[in-house]
Amino acid sequence: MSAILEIKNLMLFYENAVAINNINITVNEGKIVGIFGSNSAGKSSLMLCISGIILDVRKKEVMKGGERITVTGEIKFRGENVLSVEPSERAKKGIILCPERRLIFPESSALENLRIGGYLASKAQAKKTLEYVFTLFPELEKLKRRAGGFLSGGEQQMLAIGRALMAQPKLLLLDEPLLGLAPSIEIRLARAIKIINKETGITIVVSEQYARPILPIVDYAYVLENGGLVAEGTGSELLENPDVKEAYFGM
Amino acid sequence: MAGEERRKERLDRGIKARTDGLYAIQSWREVGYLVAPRAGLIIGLLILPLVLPGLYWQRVFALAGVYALLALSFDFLAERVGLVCIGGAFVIGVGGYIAGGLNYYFKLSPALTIPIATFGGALICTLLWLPCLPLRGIYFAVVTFMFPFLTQSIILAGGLLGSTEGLSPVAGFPNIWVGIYLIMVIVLLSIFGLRRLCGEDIGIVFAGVKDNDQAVLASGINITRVKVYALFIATAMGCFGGAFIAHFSGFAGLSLFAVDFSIMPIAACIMGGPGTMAGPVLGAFILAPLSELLRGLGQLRVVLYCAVLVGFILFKPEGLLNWAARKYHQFEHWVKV
Amino acid sequence: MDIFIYGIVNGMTFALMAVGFSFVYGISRLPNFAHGALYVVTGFIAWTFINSAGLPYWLSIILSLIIVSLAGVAIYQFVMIRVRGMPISEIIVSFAIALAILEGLRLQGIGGFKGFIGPGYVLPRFIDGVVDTPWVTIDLQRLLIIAVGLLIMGFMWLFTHYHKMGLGLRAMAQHERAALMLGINSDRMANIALGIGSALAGLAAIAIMPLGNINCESGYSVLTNAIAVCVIGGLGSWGGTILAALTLGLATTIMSAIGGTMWNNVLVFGLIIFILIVRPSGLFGQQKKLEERV
Amino acid sequence: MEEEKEPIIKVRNISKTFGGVKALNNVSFDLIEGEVMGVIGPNGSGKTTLVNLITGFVKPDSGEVFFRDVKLTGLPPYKIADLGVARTFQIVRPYLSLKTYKNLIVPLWSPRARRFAGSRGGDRDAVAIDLLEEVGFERDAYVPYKLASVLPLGYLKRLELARCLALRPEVIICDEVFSGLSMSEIASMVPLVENLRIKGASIIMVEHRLRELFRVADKVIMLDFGEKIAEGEPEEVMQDPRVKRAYLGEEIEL
Repeated sequence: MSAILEIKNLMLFYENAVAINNINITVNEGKIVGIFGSNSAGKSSLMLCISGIILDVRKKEVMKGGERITVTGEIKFRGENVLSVEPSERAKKGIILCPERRLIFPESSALENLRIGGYLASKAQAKKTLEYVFTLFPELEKLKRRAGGFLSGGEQQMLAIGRALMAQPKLLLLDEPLLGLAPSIEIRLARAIKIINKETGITIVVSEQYARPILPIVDYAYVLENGGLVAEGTGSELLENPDVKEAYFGM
Repeated sequence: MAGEERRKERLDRGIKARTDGLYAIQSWREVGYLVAPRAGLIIGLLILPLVLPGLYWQRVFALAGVYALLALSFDFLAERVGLVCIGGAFVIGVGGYIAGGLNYYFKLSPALTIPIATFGGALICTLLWLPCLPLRGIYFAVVTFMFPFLTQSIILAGGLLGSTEGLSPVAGFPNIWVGIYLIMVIVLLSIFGLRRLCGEDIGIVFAGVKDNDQAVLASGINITRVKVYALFIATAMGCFGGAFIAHFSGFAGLSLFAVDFSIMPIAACIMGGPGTMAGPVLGAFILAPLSELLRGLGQLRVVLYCAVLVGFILFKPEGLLNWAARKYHQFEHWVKV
Repeated sequence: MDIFIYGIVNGMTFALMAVGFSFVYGISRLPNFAHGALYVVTGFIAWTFINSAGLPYWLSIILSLIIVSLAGVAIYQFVMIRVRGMPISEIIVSFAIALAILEGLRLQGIGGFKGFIGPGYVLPRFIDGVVDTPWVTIDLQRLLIIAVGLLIMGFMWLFTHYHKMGLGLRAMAQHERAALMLGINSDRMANIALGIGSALAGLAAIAIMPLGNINCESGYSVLTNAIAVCVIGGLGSWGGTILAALTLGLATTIMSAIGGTMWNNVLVFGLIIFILIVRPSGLFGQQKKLEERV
Repeated sequence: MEEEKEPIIKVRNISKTFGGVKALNNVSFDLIEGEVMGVIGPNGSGKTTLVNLITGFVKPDSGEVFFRDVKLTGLPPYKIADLGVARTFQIVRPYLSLKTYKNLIVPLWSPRARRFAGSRGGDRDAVAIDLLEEVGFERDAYVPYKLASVLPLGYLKRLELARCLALRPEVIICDEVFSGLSMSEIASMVPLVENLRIKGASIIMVEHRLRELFRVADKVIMLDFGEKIAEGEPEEVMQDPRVKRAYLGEEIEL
């Protein structure tokens, strides 16, 4: 099957420090790809580059006279290099990022969060996806009226994923969805991600630090260390690799 | 691969071994390298009044000193403590009226009224602004901006302090040199005093309040009390400026509440270089003479300040001083990726 | 009894002044000090169209509204866009723009532009004539203000809660980067927000200015009143804005009947500070409770 | 516990609702002096609200909290911290613009730290460096001089702990100190908590990672949807069926 996303020698500099060092990643259509790595391995920076938010970060840094951010290399989305395309344009093309720490809208109600997610979708699409989200996460339907700020960690994460789905993604980027959640919710969300991929065929890239609950649902995975790729392979291949197993899977 | 991609890289010039603030000096040349900019500032400020032609420019110079004090106090509050206070005119007014009032009604000499006005005025301003301290961002700015208009209308409505025509004559300084050098010394003292203060532990607490006040709260420190200290220091400098103007111009009237005193210091601070103490002073000594040249245009002066302000915030947010310091310490060259 | 009626009318004038500012700051979190300035600018432009250019009343109003909303868009596109992230700079820049416009208009005959000082310049009324109700005689213009006020409020409520643009604005206000991730182009949104906000300021000017003359002081007082209404009513809640406007209107009418108009400003001020200390997020705002929760 | 030790923190049926949500419902428990008590529970069970209530960041709707028969409810956060009840934040709150050791100057400047400083009060920088070593910064010497904004999460969590220690607290409340850390970072944090205990501080630990918590905690209480549904020794609480269902979902992981 064709590769929906190809990243060729991507480099990212914060002033003189290298955040991402010559990364090459390919993601095939309809697959779930995992990106594992410890805290400052560059996972979030990579997600920011793919989604284009890094351009917004750079714009703000330039205005503040802060550090100089430089991004070089190539990010091909369905054959088109989107390295310098505005984040909101990339979202129109179907690259939707579900950010680290969820960043849901605290003052809007859960329903309004979802309707904001459907900003790009047509009325029919929005209606259909909304029903799908409520079947996927029944709790959200009960919490419709409640303001986003009052939801618990797990509920906010479900809302964030639901909101991302409402934007009709073709490539869904999940940045550390299971951060700081209780074990039971980790399992529940991992299963939900698998269901989304199976039922809607959306390609999903999940970045996670503590990889154990995500590993079973991933088709292919990359391991990042200090901005560089140190290992890649299918879930089972990575399990054999001894040092990767200890560092990321906490066996 | 697309054409050879190049990146601008900043490398240190001059002293090699240097971490922010701590300089490993190996030779006299480097000592000179470091001292030169600071000495230049001090000597420059002290010599300039002697060089200035004619009485008119010396008065302009003294006024610039007052603006420098105001710019310094705005920079200290905004960049170090996180309080955007656009009420320069109010502080000047309070200081000026106290000094003028004491002198006019009780015939106290400037040597007495200025200290009283400085600390008394600072006390009054801090107490009046105390209830506004918990306000956030734009609300604090708006409230402080409106205070001068408020007191102006109270004075006019109540007919207090010789309402419209103000109080005059107010005793001046023995001679002009005393006035000029008084303000110069105070400005210099303030620059190095504030810089020293911000290095001290209390300065770190100020930075903490600006950075993340919840964390300061959790460390057992009463934030409002810390903000009161900062406000007292800043308003003391402002009130001194007001008292100085009252005595220097021999008149304490509603002109003390002019909008210039609110907007000019901010323009000077942004132009000179927010965050550094010397930057706003530099800005004030550039803008004040410039605005005197445009005295004839009346209100256009305010428009000028606003234009300078907007221009610098948009195109050179770090300000002249930071830009010059950076050029002085570093040089940039293109490097291949 | 007529104090009550005048209080309501005064309340609606406050509401009209505040709706533009509340839309820009309340919904989209863009501090727009220049609101008062745009209000005054509309007055001048409309006056020049009617008197100097001799255009018919309708045409000049529409033209001046268009010009003002373009000015609002220009303010964002060329100035505010560069200081988006930094709160301190944002406040200073919009404050500087407001001052530049207001002080600029005070000039006496500089170059071709004739300054408008003095009472002679009055905008013609939208409708002349008076209707006397059983209690008090009210001129039609004031009734018009109430009608326009309610109309705008209703339109704004629908717009922000149901129209896609309204959702985009609410998203951009709460978390600009999260909105960007969902395909909402925040800069275009902000342009639209400022454009509409400025047009509302203009509309307020067209309706309210005929009651008095065109002067610069009204720029500052409109700004203070608008901020007072937003602060007391709570950010982003239309119900709060109307209620706050009415209470302020009543309070100032009673105040001016007793103490004299001089003390109005002091009263408006006292209310702002009092409300902010007692309920920092205003009567209907939720920010405080949310802050506690997070 | 030979003789009955005096409870240092008494929480008496506190409850709090946020916008129609019952965050805490009539919760009571005691923390005995010198004891480490774990607070566990799924997301949204009110753990962080409990911490905010004890430390005064949030006012309860009803109920009271006592610290050695001093009523804490109603006091502002800085007064409670001044009494000796210090807390870390679930989402770390360092002063990003300051260097790491300068971050500790703020708590060392507080009235409480000054009372305890005594002779060495003058040189706060030295005290700050010692505190950093106490929480395990000593391995690489140049870290204290780096800006807080470049520190990885593991170090920032330790900085939070150091911020509490600067006040020489009698009670430390850790709000999910282990969450978001890698395995190796957690392994190195556990001894820190242990030697805090040895030094006699009483600790309330709100946590998800049960395995590490049970190695440290003497007593555990379990919150679910704002109510206390279990209390006792760690092993005892784990057997309680309600805890298993509410907390671990279907499969039992432990």
